[in-house]
Amino acid sequence: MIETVIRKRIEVLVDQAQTKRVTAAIDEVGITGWTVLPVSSGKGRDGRWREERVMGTDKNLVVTIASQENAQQLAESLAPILTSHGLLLTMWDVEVIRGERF
Amino acid sequence: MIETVIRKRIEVLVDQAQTKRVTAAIDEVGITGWTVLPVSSGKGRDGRWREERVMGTDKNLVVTIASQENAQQLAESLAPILTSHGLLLTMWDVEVIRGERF
Amino acid sequence: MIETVIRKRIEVLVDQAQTKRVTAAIDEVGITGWTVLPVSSGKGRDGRWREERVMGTDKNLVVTIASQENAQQLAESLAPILTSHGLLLTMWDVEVIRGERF
Amino acid sequence: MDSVGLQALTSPVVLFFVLGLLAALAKSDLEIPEAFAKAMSLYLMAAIGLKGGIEVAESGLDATVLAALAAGITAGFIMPLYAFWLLKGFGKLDRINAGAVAAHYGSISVVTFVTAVEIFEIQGNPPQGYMVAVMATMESPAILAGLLLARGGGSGGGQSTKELLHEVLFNASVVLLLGAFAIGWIAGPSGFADVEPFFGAMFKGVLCLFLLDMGLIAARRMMDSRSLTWRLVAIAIGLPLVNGAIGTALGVVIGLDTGSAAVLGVLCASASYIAVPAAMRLALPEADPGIYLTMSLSITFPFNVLINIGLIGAFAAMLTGGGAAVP
Amino acid sequence: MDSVGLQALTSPVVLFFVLGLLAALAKSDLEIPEAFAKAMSLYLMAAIGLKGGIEVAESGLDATVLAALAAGITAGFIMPLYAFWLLKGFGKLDRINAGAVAAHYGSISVVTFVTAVEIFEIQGNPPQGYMVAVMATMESPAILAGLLLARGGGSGGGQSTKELLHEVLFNASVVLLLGAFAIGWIAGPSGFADVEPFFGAMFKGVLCLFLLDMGLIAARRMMDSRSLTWRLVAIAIGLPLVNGAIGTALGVVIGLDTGSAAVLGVLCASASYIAVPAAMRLALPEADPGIYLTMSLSITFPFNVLINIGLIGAFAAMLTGGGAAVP
Amino acid sequence: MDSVGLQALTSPVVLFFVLGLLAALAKSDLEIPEAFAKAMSLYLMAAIGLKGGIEVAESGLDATVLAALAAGITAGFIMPLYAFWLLKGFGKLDRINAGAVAAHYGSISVVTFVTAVEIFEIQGNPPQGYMVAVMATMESPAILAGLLLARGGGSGGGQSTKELLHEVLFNASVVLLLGAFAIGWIAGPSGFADVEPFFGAMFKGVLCLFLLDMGLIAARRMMDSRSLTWRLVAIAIGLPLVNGAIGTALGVVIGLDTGSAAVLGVLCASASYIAVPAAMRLALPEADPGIYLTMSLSITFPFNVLINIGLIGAFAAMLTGGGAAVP
Ligand SMILES: Nc1ncnc2c1ncn2[C@@H]1O[C@H](COP(=O)(O)O)[C@@H](O)[C@H]1O
Ligand SMILES: Nc1ncnc2c1ncn2[C@@H]1O[C@H](COP(=O)(O)O)[C@@H](O)[C@H]1O
Ligand SMILES: Nc1ncnc2c1ncn2[C@@H]1O[C@H](COP(=O)(O)O)[C@@H](O)[C@H]1O
Ligand code: NA
Ligand code: NA
Ligand code: NA
Repeated sequence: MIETVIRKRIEVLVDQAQTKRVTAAIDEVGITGWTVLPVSSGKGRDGRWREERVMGTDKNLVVTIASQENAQQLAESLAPILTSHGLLLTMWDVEVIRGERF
Repeated sequence: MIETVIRKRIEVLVDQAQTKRVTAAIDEVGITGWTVLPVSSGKGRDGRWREERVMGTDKNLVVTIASQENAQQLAESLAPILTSHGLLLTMWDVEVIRGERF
Repeated sequence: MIETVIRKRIEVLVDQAQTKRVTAAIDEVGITGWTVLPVSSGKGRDGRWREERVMGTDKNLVVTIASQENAQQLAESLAPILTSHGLLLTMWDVEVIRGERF
Repeated sequence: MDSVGLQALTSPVVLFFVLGLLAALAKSDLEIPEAFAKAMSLYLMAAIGLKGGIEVAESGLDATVLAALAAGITAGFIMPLYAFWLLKGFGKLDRINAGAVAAHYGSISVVTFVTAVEIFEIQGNPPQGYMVAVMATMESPAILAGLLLARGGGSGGGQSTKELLHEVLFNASVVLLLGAFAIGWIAGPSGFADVEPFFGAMFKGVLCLFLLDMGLIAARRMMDSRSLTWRLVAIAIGLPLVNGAIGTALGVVIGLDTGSAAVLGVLCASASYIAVPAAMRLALPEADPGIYLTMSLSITFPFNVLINIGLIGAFAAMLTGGGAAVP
Repeated sequence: MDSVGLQALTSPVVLFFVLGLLAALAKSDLEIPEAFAKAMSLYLMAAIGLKGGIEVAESGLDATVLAALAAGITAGFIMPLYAFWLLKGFGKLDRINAGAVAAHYGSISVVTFVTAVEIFEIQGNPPQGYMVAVMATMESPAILAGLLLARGGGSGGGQSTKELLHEVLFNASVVLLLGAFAIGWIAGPSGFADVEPFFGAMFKGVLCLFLLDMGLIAARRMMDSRSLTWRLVAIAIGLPLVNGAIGTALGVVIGLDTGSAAVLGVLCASASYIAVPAAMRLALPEADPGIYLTMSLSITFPFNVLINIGLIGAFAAMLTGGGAAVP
Repeated sequence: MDSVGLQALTSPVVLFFVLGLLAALAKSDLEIPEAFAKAMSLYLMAAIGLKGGIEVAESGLDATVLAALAAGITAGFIMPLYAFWLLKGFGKLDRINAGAVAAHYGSISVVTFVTAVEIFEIQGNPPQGYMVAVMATMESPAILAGLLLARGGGSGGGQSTKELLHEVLFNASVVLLLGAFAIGWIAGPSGFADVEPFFGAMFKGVLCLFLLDMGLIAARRMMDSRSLTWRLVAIAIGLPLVNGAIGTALGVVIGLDTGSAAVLGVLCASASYIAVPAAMRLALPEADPGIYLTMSLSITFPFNVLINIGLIGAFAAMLTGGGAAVP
């Protein structure tokens, strides 16, 4: 039977234009990698957005797998700008194989 | 150390054409927002689909973060149409910062 | 109150060109379905990739919901190629309605 | 097949479709990005609408046009009725899937229309410009008819009649086709001159790439299919034959020229795979796209493009006595 | 409205924009894929840059060009100042949102520019090719001005001045417009011949589809809006009127011909909705796109295309005594 | 450089590539949507295939064509051998990465081919239409050779030989190039007339935008690179020099005209970055795209476009005594 270990999965919804800032924060904390998924529309307290790629005001979802400590550190480094930059951060525990990589 | 609270993350895979119905259900329950991700292909009991954007029979993934009660309510409001409308709903607990927003 | 059951959600990040191999593994294990999401860029130990659709070296995210046993079997069937094929596999427990379908 | 028929089959438009079919059958990984394919379908509808409007701005409307419109709308309501009966009886589909499929066969396929126009032009029988308006008005009636059949007059799967009518009248294809038609009519030939290189000259080339994609998708869907029975395949070939003949005869009866009558036949023979699937997904989510899309896109569409358009053209020429002008 | 004005409003370019507005208001599900819309916006910028460069390669540069460039840049710095004051006072916006909106109105909209050129050409008053360079240089100054106003001279929301300047000078629109302009200048008319069918002949057709999309997006955003007040709507209409008049007069004063002066007016009147929103998202994430994008895209842009360009053209003709040549 | 060489470098096609490189080096956020870039690459392959087929339909086939095909295929098998040896020895790559890189250099780049044809046409040495067929057949042999080298004759990383051959013969690029070639051949010049505005006239403009994107991607990949050593950079420049000279000489020996011999040289000099990376991702997932893609796309491709094509053209002219016709 295969052995899995527990790591944190963190997903940050972020403006296209601010994506680099989030991935830079991930790099700084020392997490090994990240992956960006496209997002097509949404609604929040600021209202609805959609079809905004031409205007460059669309969003991305940045996903990263990290150890508990790194995840905690990342959350802390992003916390100050969550509200001002309109980020949406969720995290939860996941099982991974080859845990030494994260 | 930053404080996180537990909220529900609900993801609903839904036909492009039925997406409005799911987001309307989210709005009705009183959840603050949602985000739509594109999906490119899939396979289920009804067979495989792919490259169906021209035909308008492709799918979306609707993601929303909500309190436990709101999540429960949403699940109940969608349950009757899950099978007839071919929805796929999963939910799990996630940690969020600024829990008062959800 | 609606009844939910616990299933495994498995997500595999995989090269565009290797996607069929992962979905074939899912089919073989006997899981009922899967869904593919597009991915736009990423960074790992092998460096950064982005804008690689023309070259066919971009990636996909394959998502599947399965019973615990099927999930375990899938993880085991993919484990040998995780490193050689650069897959990233995470899995976690989710609640689903209509659990008999998975 | 005579040399004109052969010439039609060796036009790049048809050959790219065949290339798509063959590439998919050979399991090549050739794939057109979906966003681009969608953009091409919108472009084709805008261009065809514009051109129709301009031709009408030039030629004006007369009683024949009204007769053609009336014939098209009537056919759109009636064809789903016998299709439904056939699909439930011979095809063994349940009420919901029979209604959904009937809606597809009563409605029309823009790309089949366009391909037929190409071919009839090569054969020397160009149809009239107003046939675009006929096509546009034939999109919706069958959607209504099919949904009423599927629901058996019942209240319907959660969708109000108002929502339904909205979808039928304002779905993307109808809005774009009729909107572009109106723009062409208002702007007229002089206004069109500026946009001709894009909407006119480029048209056939874009159609080639689009048909390449449709060939790929149709053949892949065929190979993935689980729900097709030989009965459904027979219907997907028999209905277009019958509807094509009826439509052509109807066109001749109301006094259309050879090309226009043939195009009315093709419209009746064609099954929608863009507007109607989207509408069914919205209004009849319980129906299985594995049935309606596979029948219309993977069987009827190739059958029409490769064989039936040729038959209908010959039938129209026979009925009107106006043989294809061999170039 | 005289027949020339009417002719401008019945050009396919404007009619497709109206179709987009109407389709969205009718809640049709018509939608252009975002990737394709983005590609069209890049195409339009590359084409307009190229053509401007080629015209300058033919006509050369003189003192008038330098005067026009200086006028544009100066306007780009000054317009945000009074816009900011108006937005904070009358508009009741906070400092950050007032600065963000001011940046939009001080900058320019490439598509409004292009539409105006179309219309002025139809009216017989084609502007000079170097106005493309004026347009390109007017994109950035207002971004700088708006950000300084928003931050009140403070250190700014986490972005260093270096990053800021980089964004102002190397944002995608500026690089593509000026880059293509340079290519056009270097390659000259002979080099352009080969790419003319793509960047020249196709241009107006692509513009039609792009404006269809902008009509859809503008109207949908309008309907979704929660943050618009009547005060902001008044500013979104009043500012382009005032800026358009000032810009046109400025153009006449520095000696531009009718068409070029009118285009300077249109540049001043137009509000950015491509380059500046992207820049604000980067440099001023706290500002609300529900305000700045809705004002510039959903109110000012349609107002300019449908009404204000016509007014500005007439004003320029009045000032220069050069009436529109009725064809 | 003489005036013809300069003219080639100031063609919009090359200038847009340079703009892309510069924009990326300046860290501009300019970006072409991937779906559109992919669509452009498919368009370019379809267009080049079509045009080649039509030229062959006009000129027919003879012994020279067969010789050119044989030369191309042979080169495709042999070039990877010494490339592999060089990459393992001097380049210090392991067997797998050396095999993957060797496959890229043995295969060809469609866009380099097209750019070379542009340039040689400007220089008055247009190659023959059948060189498209030579190009298409040169795509696959090196994939086979590279994979065999990488696996050292072993059983391979999980892929059966059947799957492998399928990928080599039916990969998207090969199917589209040869399929469009066949369509052009069947349809001939008369069938082509209708689609010429799209596949012919628009071609160079699309190539401009595509090269803009390739410039952006190549430079960004260069800047992100972690795996490049000076040894690999030396190979990525040295191999195209050597292969280009060998290929050109080979072309002259088998009796090709100046333009066609030069194009054979360019094909040998070019390294694939569309078909082969996709094939390697499938058949050799252990290989690092950070090596093979960066070498072929970020070094060899710009080197070929900006320098080597010019050198090869001059070398071919020297060997055949046929100097470039100065216009
Ligand atoms: N820690 C991580 N979190 C999320 N995605 C990752 C992570 N590490 C790697 N990836 C993704 O997996 C791809 C391959 O990683 P690697 O095999 O480490 O080069 C990267 O390009 C990323 O898209
Ligand atoms: N509860 C939520 N669940 C999922 N996505 C959300 C939620 N709230 C906000 N979002 C997303 O975050 C974006 C910004 O939200 P806001 O800052 O509230 O305007 C929205 O446009 C949505 O895409
Ligand atoms: N077990 C599963 N895991 C992930 N996605 C699934 C699963 N089953 C079905 N799907 C998705 O849901 C769609 C509809 O499924 P079905 O209703 O079973 O035909 C499929 O086409 C897949 O995209
Ligand atoms: Na029909
Ligand atoms: Na302005
Ligand atoms: Na080569």
